[in-house]
Amino acid sequence: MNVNILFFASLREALGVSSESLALPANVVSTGDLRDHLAARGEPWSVLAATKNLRVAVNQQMVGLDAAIKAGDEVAFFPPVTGG
Amino acid sequence: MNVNILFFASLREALGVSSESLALPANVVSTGDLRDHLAARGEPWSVLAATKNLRVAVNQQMVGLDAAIKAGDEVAFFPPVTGG
Amino acid sequence: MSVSVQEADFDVGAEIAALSAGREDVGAVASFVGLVRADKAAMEKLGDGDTAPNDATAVQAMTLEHYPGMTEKALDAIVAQAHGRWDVFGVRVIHRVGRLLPGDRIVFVAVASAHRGDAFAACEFIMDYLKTQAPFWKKEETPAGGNWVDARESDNEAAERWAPGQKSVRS
Amino acid sequence: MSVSVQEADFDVGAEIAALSAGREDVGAVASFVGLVRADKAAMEKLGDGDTAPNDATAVQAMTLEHYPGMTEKALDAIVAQAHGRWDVFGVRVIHRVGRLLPGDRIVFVAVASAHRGDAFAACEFIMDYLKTQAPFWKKEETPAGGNWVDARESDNEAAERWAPGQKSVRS
Repeated sequence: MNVNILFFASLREALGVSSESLALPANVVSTGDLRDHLAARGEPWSVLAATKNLRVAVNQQMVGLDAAIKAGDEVAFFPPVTGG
Repeated sequence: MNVNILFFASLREALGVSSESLALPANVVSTGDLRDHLAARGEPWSVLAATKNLRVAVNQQMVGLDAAIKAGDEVAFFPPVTGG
Repeated sequence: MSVSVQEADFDVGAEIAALSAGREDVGAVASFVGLVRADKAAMEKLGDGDTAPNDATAVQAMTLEHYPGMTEKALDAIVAQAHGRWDVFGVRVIHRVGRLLPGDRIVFVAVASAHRGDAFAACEFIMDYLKTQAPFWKKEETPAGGNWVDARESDNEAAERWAPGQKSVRS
Repeated sequence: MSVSVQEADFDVGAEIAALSAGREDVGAVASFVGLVRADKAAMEKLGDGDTAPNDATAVQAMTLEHYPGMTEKALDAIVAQAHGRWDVFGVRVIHRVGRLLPGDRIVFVAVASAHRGDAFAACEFIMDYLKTQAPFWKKEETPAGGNWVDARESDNEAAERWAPGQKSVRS
Protein backbone atom coordinates (compact mmCIF):
# COMPACT_ATOMS: atom_id res chain seq x y z
CA MET A 1 0.00 0.00 0.00
CA ASN A 2 1.19 3.52 -0.80
CA VAL A 3 1.06 6.58 1.40
CA ASN A 4 2.19 10.13 0.77
CA ILE A 5 4.50 11.43 3.49
CA LEU A 6 5.16 15.12 4.20
CA PHE A 7 7.79 16.79 6.38
CA PHE A 8 7.73 20.35 7.66
CA ALA A 9 9.92 23.00 9.24
CA SER A 10 13.11 21.79 11.00
CA LEU A 11 12.35 18.18 10.03
CA ARG A 12 12.03 19.10 6.38
CA GLU A 13 15.37 20.91 6.57
CA ALA A 14 17.12 18.11 8.44
CA LEU A 15 15.87 15.50 5.96
CA GLY A 16 16.39 17.66 2.91
CA VAL A 17 13.04 16.47 1.56
CA SER A 18 9.54 17.83 1.88
CA SER A 19 7.56 14.82 0.67
CA GLU A 20 7.81 11.33 -0.62
CA SER A 21 5.49 8.58 -1.81
CA LEU A 22 6.25 5.29 -0.15
CA ALA A 23 5.06 1.71 -0.55
CA LEU A 24 4.67 0.45 2.98
CA PRO A 25 5.84 -2.95 4.20
CA ALA A 26 3.00 -5.05 5.59
CA ASN A 27 4.18 -4.62 9.18
CA VAL A 28 3.83 -0.83 9.06
CA VAL A 29 0.24 -0.22 10.14
CA SER A 30 0.45 2.81 12.45
CA THR A 31 1.98 6.28 12.46
CA GLY A 32 4.49 5.05 15.04
CA ASP A 33 5.44 2.12 12.83
CA LEU A 34 6.02 4.50 9.94
CA ARG A 35 8.15 6.81 12.06
CA ASP A 36 10.29 3.82 13.14
CA HIS A 37 10.47 2.47 9.60
CA LEU A 38 11.77 5.80 8.29
CA ALA A 39 14.13 6.39 11.23
CA ALA A 40 15.71 2.97 10.61
CA ARG A 41 17.15 4.28 7.34
CA GLY A 42 19.94 5.86 9.40
CA GLU A 43 21.27 9.41 9.09
CA PRO A 44 19.60 11.86 8.55
CA TRP A 45 16.38 9.89 9.03
CA SER A 46 17.14 8.99 12.62
CA VAL A 47 16.13 12.59 13.42
CA LEU A 48 12.55 11.27 13.34
CA ALA A 49 13.27 9.10 16.36
CA ALA A 50 15.30 11.82 18.08
CA THR A 51 12.77 14.66 17.70
CA LYS A 52 11.23 15.53 21.04
CA ASN A 53 7.45 15.84 20.90
CA LEU A 54 7.31 14.76 17.26
CA ARG A 55 3.89 15.60 15.86
CA VAL A 56 2.05 13.58 13.23
CA ALA A 57 -1.05 14.25 11.18
CA VAL A 58 -3.00 11.77 9.06
CA ASN A 59 -5.07 13.29 6.30
CA GLN A 60 -4.47 16.73 7.82
CA GLN A 61 -5.74 15.82 11.30
CA MET A 62 -3.33 15.72 14.24
CA VAL A 63 -3.21 12.21 15.68
CA GLY A 64 -1.02 10.21 18.03
CA LEU A 65 1.80 7.81 17.13
CA ASP A 66 -0.61 4.92 17.61
CA ALA A 67 -2.99 6.00 14.83
CA ALA A 68 -3.75 3.53 12.03
CA ILE A 69 -2.69 4.35 8.48
CA LYS A 70 -4.17 2.98 5.33
CA ALA A 71 -3.50 3.09 1.60
CA GLY A 72 -3.77 6.55 0.13
CA ASP A 73 -3.33 8.38 3.42
CA GLU A 74 -1.40 11.63 3.64
CA VAL A 75 0.87 11.34 6.66
CA ALA A 76 2.78 14.42 7.87
CA PHE A 77 5.57 14.59 10.43
CA PHE A 78 6.56 17.88 12.02
CA PRO A 79 7.89 19.48 15.19
CA PRO A 80 5.54 21.22 17.70
CA VAL A 81 3.88 24.18 16.04
CA THR A 82 5.04 27.74 16.73
CA GLY A 83 2.64 30.03 14.88
CA GLY A 84 0.57 32.91 16.18
CA MET B 1 -18.87 75.29 55.99
CA ASN B 2 -19.84 75.13 52.31
CA VAL B 3 -19.71 72.17 49.99
CA ASN B 4 -20.60 71.86 46.34
CA ILE B 5 -23.02 69.00 45.65
CA LEU B 6 -23.53 67.33 42.27
CA PHE B 7 -26.21 64.91 41.08
CA PHE B 8 -26.05 62.69 38.01
CA ALA B 9 -28.22 60.56 35.76
CA SER B 10 -31.55 59.33 37.20
CA LEU B 11 -30.89 61.21 40.46
CA ARG B 12 -30.31 64.48 38.59
CA GLU B 13 -33.55 63.95 36.70
CA ALA B 14 -35.56 62.98 39.78
CA LEU B 15 -34.30 66.01 41.71
CA GLY B 16 -34.53 68.40 38.78
CA VAL B 17 -31.19 69.84 39.74
CA SER B 18 -27.62 69.00 38.75
CA SER B 19 -25.74 70.90 41.45
CA GLU B 20 -26.09 73.13 44.46
CA SER B 21 -23.82 74.89 46.90
CA LEU B 22 -24.84 74.23 50.48
CA ALA B 23 -23.80 75.56 53.90
CA LEU B 24 -23.69 72.48 56.08
CA PRO B 25 -25.11 72.28 59.60
CA ALA B 26 -22.46 71.38 62.18
CA ASN B 27 -23.83 67.87 62.65
CA VAL B 28 -23.28 66.94 58.98
CA VAL B 29 -19.73 65.59 58.91
CA SER B 30 -19.92 62.55 56.62
CA THR B 31 -21.27 61.67 53.18
CA GLY B 32 -23.99 59.63 54.90
CA ASP B 33 -24.96 62.59 57.08
CA LEU B 34 -25.24 64.76 53.97
CA ARG B 35 -27.37 62.17 52.17
CA ASP B 36 -29.72 62.04 55.22
CA HIS B 37 -29.77 65.82 55.54
CA LEU B 38 -30.83 66.23 51.91
CA ALA B 39 -33.32 63.35 51.97
CA ALA B 40 -35.02 64.93 55.02
CA ARG B 41 -36.19 67.78 52.79
CA GLY B 42 -39.02 65.50 51.65
CA GLU B 43 -40.12 64.91 48.06
CA PRO B 44 -38.35 64.68 45.69
CA TRP B 45 -35.26 64.61 47.91
CA SER B 46 -36.28 61.42 49.68
CA VAL B 47 -35.14 59.65 46.52
CA LEU B 48 -31.63 59.93 47.98
CA ALA B 49 -32.64 57.65 50.83
CA ALA B 50 -34.64 55.37 48.55
CA THR B 51 -31.95 54.84 45.89
CA LYS B 52 -30.57 51.33 46.04
CA ASN B 53 -26.79 51.20 45.95
CA LEU B 54 -26.47 54.98 46.00
CA ARG B 55 -22.94 55.95 45.03
CA VAL B 56 -21.05 58.95 46.37
CA ALA B 57 -17.79 60.60 45.37
CA VAL B 58 -15.84 63.23 47.31
CA ASN B 59 -13.54 65.36 45.21
CA GLN B 60 -14.08 62.98 42.29
CA GLN B 61 -13.05 59.85 44.17
CA MET B 62 -15.64 57.17 44.92
CA VAL B 63 -16.02 56.75 48.68
CA GLY B 64 -18.43 55.14 51.11
CA LEU B 65 -21.29 56.75 52.99
CA ASP B 66 -19.06 56.99 56.05
CA ALA B 67 -16.47 59.24 54.41
CA ALA B 68 -15.68 62.56 56.08
CA ILE B 69 -16.47 65.80 54.26
CA LYS B 70 -14.91 69.18 54.82
CA ALA B 71 -15.33 72.75 53.66
CA GLY B 72 -14.79 73.20 49.96
CA ASP B 73 -15.35 69.56 49.07
CA GLU B 74 -17.13 68.54 45.87
CA VAL B 75 -19.60 65.82 46.82
CA ALA B 76 -21.42 63.91 44.09
CA PHE B 77 -24.35 61.52 44.44
CA PHE B 78 -25.26 59.13 41.62
CA PRO B 79 -26.70 55.70 40.86
CA PRO B 80 -24.43 52.74 40.02
CA VAL B 81 -22.53 53.44 36.83
CA THR B 82 -23.56 51.87 33.52
CA GLY B 83 -20.93 52.92 30.98
CA GLY B 84 -18.82 50.78 28.70
CA MET C 1 -2.78 60.67 26.05
CA SER C 2 -3.91 57.19 26.98
CA VAL C 3 -7.47 58.15 27.99
CA SER C 4 -10.05 60.16 26.01
CA VAL C 5 -13.68 61.00 26.75
CA GLN C 6 -15.25 62.44 23.63
CA GLU C 7 -18.38 62.76 21.53
CA ALA C 8 -16.59 61.90 18.31
CA ASP C 9 -16.16 58.44 16.88
CA PHE C 10 -12.65 57.01 16.63
CA ASP C 11 -10.49 55.03 14.19
CA VAL C 12 -10.02 51.55 15.66
CA GLY C 13 -7.34 50.46 13.19
CA ALA C 14 -5.29 53.62 13.68
CA GLU C 15 -5.54 53.39 17.47
CA ILE C 16 -4.39 49.77 17.51
CA ALA C 17 -1.56 50.49 15.08
CA ALA C 18 -0.39 53.47 17.17
CA LEU C 19 0.33 51.20 20.14
CA SER C 20 3.06 49.35 18.25
CA ALA C 21 4.16 52.04 15.79
CA GLY C 22 7.93 52.46 15.62
CA ARG C 23 8.51 49.70 18.17
CA GLU C 24 9.93 46.20 17.78
CA ASP C 25 9.18 44.93 21.27
CA VAL C 26 5.38 44.74 21.05
CA GLY C 27 4.31 41.17 20.37
CA ALA C 28 0.64 41.47 21.28
CA VAL C 29 -2.15 44.03 21.11
CA ALA C 30 -5.46 42.96 22.64
CA SER C 31 -8.40 45.26 22.11
CA PHE C 32 -12.09 45.64 22.69
CA VAL C 33 -14.84 47.63 21.00
CA GLY C 34 -18.21 48.06 22.73
CA LEU C 35 -21.22 48.97 20.57
CA VAL C 36 -24.81 50.10 21.11
CA ARG C 37 -27.19 47.14 20.80
CA ALA C 38 -30.75 47.72 19.63
CA ASP C 39 -32.06 45.02 21.92
CA LYS C 40 -30.29 46.28 24.98
CA ALA C 41 -33.28 47.26 27.10
CA ALA C 42 -35.08 44.00 26.50
CA MET C 43 -31.96 41.99 27.15
CA GLU C 44 -31.17 43.84 30.36
CA LYS C 45 -34.63 43.18 31.74
CA LEU C 46 -34.46 39.52 30.80
CA GLY C 47 -30.98 39.07 32.14
CA ASP C 48 -28.68 37.54 29.59
CA GLY C 49 -31.37 35.30 28.12
CA ASP C 50 -31.74 35.17 24.39
CA THR C 51 -35.47 35.76 24.26
CA ALA C 52 -36.40 37.98 21.35
CA PRO C 53 -36.49 41.64 22.31
CA ASN C 54 -39.85 43.27 22.76
CA ASP C 55 -40.40 45.95 20.14
CA ALA C 56 -41.64 48.37 22.78
CA THR C 57 -38.28 48.22 24.49
CA ALA C 58 -36.09 48.18 21.38
CA VAL C 59 -33.38 50.79 21.79
CA GLN C 60 -33.67 53.53 19.17
CA ALA C 61 -30.89 55.65 20.63
CA MET C 62 -28.83 55.96 23.76
CA THR C 63 -27.45 59.00 25.54
CA LEU C 64 -24.30 58.68 27.61
CA GLU C 65 -23.95 61.07 30.53
CA HIS C 66 -20.74 61.34 32.51
CA TYR C 67 -19.11 63.25 35.35
CA PRO C 68 -16.60 65.54 33.66
CA GLY C 69 -13.31 65.63 35.52
CA MET C 70 -13.97 62.55 37.59
CA THR C 71 -14.38 60.38 34.48
CA GLU C 72 -10.85 61.00 33.28
CA LYS C 73 -9.44 60.53 36.79
CA ALA C 74 -11.28 57.23 37.22
CA LEU C 75 -10.07 55.95 33.84
CA ASP C 76 -6.50 57.09 34.55
CA ALA C 77 -6.60 55.23 37.87
CA ILE C 78 -7.83 52.04 36.19
CA VAL C 79 -5.09 52.27 33.55
CA ALA C 80 -2.49 52.84 36.29
CA GLN C 81 -3.68 49.71 38.08
CA ALA C 82 -3.33 47.72 34.87
CA HIS C 83 0.23 49.00 34.41
CA GLY C 84 1.04 48.00 37.98
CA ARG C 85 -0.37 44.54 37.60
CA TRP C 86 0.79 43.39 34.16
CA ASP C 87 3.79 44.00 31.92
CA VAL C 88 2.17 46.32 29.43
CA PHE C 89 3.84 48.85 27.16
CA GLY C 90 0.86 51.01 26.34
CA VAL C 91 -2.86 51.37 26.94
CA ARG C 92 -5.50 53.32 25.05
CA VAL C 93 -9.02 53.95 26.37
CA ILE C 94 -11.66 55.94 24.49
CA HIS C 95 -15.20 56.38 25.80
CA ARG C 96 -17.82 58.29 23.88
CA VAL C 97 -20.49 60.48 25.47
CA GLY C 98 -23.63 62.09 24.08
CA ARG C 99 -26.29 60.56 21.88
CA LEU C 100 -25.48 57.34 20.01
CA LEU C 101 -27.44 55.02 17.72
CA PRO C 102 -27.58 51.22 17.51
CA GLY C 103 -24.39 49.92 15.93
CA ASP C 104 -22.38 52.96 17.06
CA ARG C 105 -19.13 52.40 18.90
CA ILE C 106 -19.29 53.40 22.59
CA VAL C 107 -16.01 52.33 24.11
CA PHE C 108 -12.56 51.19 23.02
CA VAL C 109 -9.77 49.64 25.07
CA ALA C 110 -6.47 48.40 23.66
CA VAL C 111 -3.38 47.12 25.43
CA ALA C 112 0.09 46.47 23.98
CA SER C 113 2.49 44.03 25.60
CA ALA C 114 5.31 41.66 24.73
CA HIS C 115 3.03 38.68 25.35
CA ARG C 116 -0.61 37.92 24.70
CA GLY C 117 -1.44 36.78 28.23
CA ASP C 118 -0.65 40.18 29.71
CA ALA C 119 -2.39 42.02 26.87
CA PHE C 120 -5.63 40.03 27.15
CA ALA C 121 -5.76 40.13 30.93
CA ALA C 122 -5.09 43.86 31.19
CA CYS C 123 -7.62 44.66 28.45
CA GLU C 124 -10.39 42.64 30.07
CA PHE C 125 -9.50 44.00 33.52
CA ILE C 126 -9.79 47.58 32.26
CA MET C 127 -13.20 46.89 30.69
CA ASP C 128 -14.49 45.18 33.83
CA TYR C 129 -13.32 48.02 36.08
CA LEU C 130 -14.54 50.69 33.68
CA LYS C 131 -18.00 49.09 33.81
CA THR C 132 -18.20 49.45 37.61
CA GLN C 133 -15.83 52.32 38.48
CA ALA C 134 -16.03 54.98 35.78
CA PRO C 135 -18.86 57.52 36.13
CA PHE C 136 -20.85 57.00 32.93
CA TRP C 137 -24.59 56.45 32.75
CA LYS C 138 -26.70 55.28 29.83
CA LYS C 139 -30.22 56.46 29.09
CA GLU C 140 -32.04 54.54 26.39
CA GLU C 141 -34.72 55.86 24.07
CA THR C 142 -37.37 53.27 23.27
CA PRO C 143 -40.86 53.44 21.76
CA ALA C 144 -42.13 53.07 25.36
CA GLY C 145 -40.10 56.08 26.51
CA GLY C 146 -36.71 56.86 27.95
CA ASN C 147 -35.18 54.79 30.69
CA TRP C 148 -31.95 54.75 32.57
CA VAL C 149 -30.12 51.47 32.21
CA ASP C 150 -29.90 49.50 35.43
CA ALA C 151 -26.51 48.38 36.63
CA ARG C 152 -25.99 44.65 36.11
CA GLU C 153 -24.96 42.32 38.89
CA SER C 154 -22.95 40.39 36.30
CA ASP C 155 -20.75 43.46 35.86
CA ASN C 156 -20.01 43.56 39.58
CA GLU C 157 -19.16 39.87 39.48
CA ALA C 158 -16.88 40.43 36.50
CA ALA C 159 -14.98 43.15 38.35
CA GLU C 160 -14.73 41.09 41.52
CA ARG C 161 -12.93 38.31 39.65
CA TRP C 162 -9.88 40.56 39.59
CA ALA C 163 -9.68 40.98 43.37
CA PRO C 164 -6.46 39.58 44.85
CA GLY C 165 -6.71 35.89 45.63
CA GLN C 166 -9.48 35.17 43.12
CA LYS C 167 -8.66 31.89 41.42
CA SER C 168 -10.47 32.71 38.22
CA VAL C 169 -8.13 35.54 37.28
CA ARG C 170 -5.62 34.64 34.62
CA SER C 171 -2.49 36.72 34.67
CA MET D 1 -14.79 33.41 4.94
CA SER D 2 -13.89 33.48 8.62
CA VAL D 3 -10.34 32.10 8.19
CA SER D 4 -7.56 33.31 5.88
CA VAL D 5 -3.96 32.20 5.50
CA GLN D 6 -2.12 34.69 3.35
CA GLU D 7 1.14 36.48 2.65
CA ALA D 8 -0.48 39.90 2.48
CA ASP D 9 -0.96 42.26 5.41
CA PHE D 10 -4.52 43.06 6.48
CA ASP D 11 -6.61 46.05 7.60
CA VAL D 12 -7.33 45.62 11.31
CA GLY D 13 -9.91 48.40 11.51
CA ALA D 14 -11.84 47.16 8.48
CA GLU D 15 -11.83 43.57 9.76
CA ILE D 16 -13.15 44.59 13.18
CA ALA D 17 -15.80 46.85 11.64
CA ALA D 18 -16.95 44.09 9.28
CA LEU D 19 -17.96 41.89 12.22
CA SER D 20 -20.66 44.34 13.31
CA ALA D 21 -21.46 46.02 9.98
CA GLY D 22 -25.18 46.22 9.30
CA ARG D 23 -26.07 44.57 12.61
CA GLU D 24 -27.61 45.98 15.78
CA ASP D 25 -27.14 42.94 18.01
CA VAL D 26 -23.35 43.03 18.36
CA GLY D 27 -22.41 44.63 21.67
CA ALA D 28 -18.81 43.50 21.85
CA VAL D 29 -15.89 42.83 19.53
CA ALA D 30 -12.74 41.50 21.18
CA SER D 31 -9.67 41.25 19.02
CA PHE D 32 -6.01 40.40 19.03
CA VAL D 33 -3.06 41.34 16.85
CA GLY D 34 0.21 39.41 17.11
CA LEU D 35 3.38 41.08 15.83
CA VAL D 36 6.99 40.09 15.11
CA ARG D 37 9.24 41.10 18.01
CA ALA D 38 12.89 41.89 17.34
CA ASP D 39 13.90 40.39 20.66
CA LYS D 40 11.99 37.18 20.19
CA ALA D 41 14.88 34.73 20.00
CA ALA D 42 16.57 36.10 23.09
CA MET D 43 13.33 36.21 25.01
CA GLU D 44 12.37 32.67 24.08
CA LYS D 45 15.70 31.35 25.31
CA LEU D 46 15.45 33.26 28.57
CA GLY D 47 11.83 32.32 29.16
CA ASP D 48 9.66 35.33 29.78
CA GLY D 49 12.35 37.24 31.65
CA ASP D 50 13.00 40.83 30.78
CA THR D 51 16.74 40.61 30.36
CA ALA D 52 17.97 42.72 27.47
CA PRO D 53 18.17 40.72 24.24
CA ASN D 54 21.56 39.65 23.03
CA ASP D 55 22.41 41.41 19.77
CA ALA D 56 23.58 38.14 18.23
CA THR D 57 20.10 36.72 18.67
CA ALA D 58 18.13 39.83 17.71
CA VAL D 59 15.51 38.85 15.17
CA GLN D 60 16.09 40.59 11.84
CA ALA D 61 13.33 38.74 10.04
CA MET D 62 11.10 35.74 10.45
CA THR D 63 9.75 33.25 7.93
CA LEU D 64 6.47 31.51 8.60
CA GLU D 65 6.05 28.06 7.08
CA HIS D 66 2.73 26.25 7.17
CA TYR D 67 1.01 23.07 6.01
CA PRO D 68 -1.29 24.19 3.20
CA GLY D 69 -4.68 22.53 3.42
CA MET D 70 -4.30 21.36 6.99
CA THR D 71 -3.77 24.92 8.24
CA GLU D 72 -7.19 26.06 7.10
CA LYS D 73 -8.84 22.90 8.43
CA ALA D 74 -7.18 23.31 11.82
CA LEU D 75 -8.23 26.95 12.06
CA ASP D 76 -11.78 26.13 10.95
CA ALA D 77 -11.98 23.45 13.64
CA ILE D 78 -10.80 25.89 16.32
CA VAL D 79 -13.36 28.49 15.21
CA ALA D 80 -16.08 25.82 15.25
CA GLN D 81 -15.14 24.92 18.82
CA ALA D 82 -15.40 28.57 19.84
CA HIS D 83 -18.86 28.80 18.26
CA GLY D 84 -19.94 25.70 20.15
CA ARG D 85 -18.67 26.95 23.46
CA TRP D 86 -19.66 30.61 23.54
CA ASP D 87 -22.47 32.74 22.14
CA VAL D 88 -20.61 34.41 19.33
CA PHE D 89 -22.01 35.96 16.16
CA GLY D 90 -18.88 36.02 14.07
CA VAL D 91 -15.20 35.18 14.12
CA ARG D 92 -12.35 36.32 11.91
CA VAL D 93 -8.90 34.72 11.87
CA ILE D 94 -6.05 35.85 9.61
CA HIS D 95 -2.60 34.31 9.76
CA ARG D 96 0.22 35.48 7.56
CA VAL D 97 2.89 33.23 6.06
CA GLY D 98 6.16 34.00 4.32
CA ARG D 99 8.91 36.40 5.36
CA LEU D 100 8.06 39.11 7.91
CA LEU D 101 10.05 41.84 9.61
CA PRO D 102 10.02 43.07 13.22
CA GLY D 103 6.90 45.12 13.83
CA ASP D 104 4.95 43.30 11.10
CA ARG D 105 1.56 41.82 11.94
CA ILE D 106 1.55 38.00 12.01
CA VAL D 107 -1.87 37.02 13.24
CA PHE D 108 -5.30 38.54 13.83
CA VAL D 109 -8.28 37.13 15.70
CA ALA D 110 -11.54 38.98 16.30
CA VAL D 111 -14.80 37.77 17.82
CA ALA D 112 -18.18 39.50 17.84
CA SER D 113 -20.79 38.74 20.48
CA ALA D 114 -23.66 40.37 22.34
CA HIS D 115 -21.56 40.48 25.50
CA ARG D 116 -17.94 41.14 26.27
CA GLY D 117 -17.39 38.03 28.39
CA ASP D 118 -18.10 35.71 25.48
CA ALA D 119 -16.10 37.84 23.04
CA PHE D 120 -13.00 37.97 25.24
CA ALA D 121 -13.09 34.30 26.18
CA ALA D 122 -13.60 33.06 22.63
CA CYS D 123 -10.86 35.36 21.28
CA GLU D 124 -8.31 34.23 23.84
CA PHE D 125 -9.34 30.59 23.41
CA ILE D 126 -8.80 30.80 19.65
CA MET D 127 -5.35 32.33 20.10
CA ASP D 128 -4.33 29.72 22.68
CA TYR D 129 -5.50 26.84 20.50
CA LEU D 130 -4.02 28.34 17.34
CA LYS D 131 -0.64 28.49 19.13
CA THR D 132 -0.68 24.76 19.84
CA GLN D 133 -2.95 23.22 17.18
CA ALA D 134 -2.46 25.08 13.89
CA PRO D 135 0.46 23.91 11.73
CA PHE D 136 2.62 27.03 11.46
CA TRP D 137 6.33 27.18 12.17
CA LYS D 138 8.56 30.21 12.63
CA LYS D 139 12.17 30.43 11.53
CA GLU D 140 14.07 33.45 12.73
CA GLU D 141 16.96 35.19 11.00
CA THR D 142 19.52 36.55 13.46
CA PRO D 143 23.11 37.77 13.07
CA ALA D 144 24.13 34.37 14.48
CA GLY D 145 22.16 32.55 11.79
CA GLY D 146 18.72 31.11 11.21
CA ASN D 147 16.94 29.11 13.86
CA TRP D 148 13.60 27.44 14.19
CA VAL D 149 11.64 28.80 17.14
CA ASP D 150 11.12 26.27 19.90
CA ALA D 151 7.60 25.61 21.10
CA ARG D 152 6.96 27.16 24.50
CA GLU D 153 5.67 25.18 27.44
CA SER D 154 3.72 28.29 28.48
CA ASP D 155 1.69 27.97 25.26
CA ASN D 156 0.74 24.41 26.15
CA GLU D 157 -0.28 25.56 29.61
CA ALA D 158 -2.35 28.39 28.12
CA ALA D 159 -4.23 25.94 25.89
CA GLU D 160 -4.77 23.50 28.74
CA ARG D 161 -6.58 26.15 30.77
CA TRP D 162 -9.52 25.71 28.41
CA ALA D 163 -9.94 22.00 29.03
CA PRO D 164 -13.32 21.13 30.60
CA GLY D 165 -13.28 21.41 34.37
CA GLN D 166 -10.40 23.87 34.54
CA LYS D 167 -11.22 26.48 37.16
CA SER D 168 -9.17 29.20 35.62
CA VAL D 169 -11.30 29.45 32.49
CA ARG D 170 -13.62 32.42 32.40
CA SER D 171 -16.64 31.98 30.24
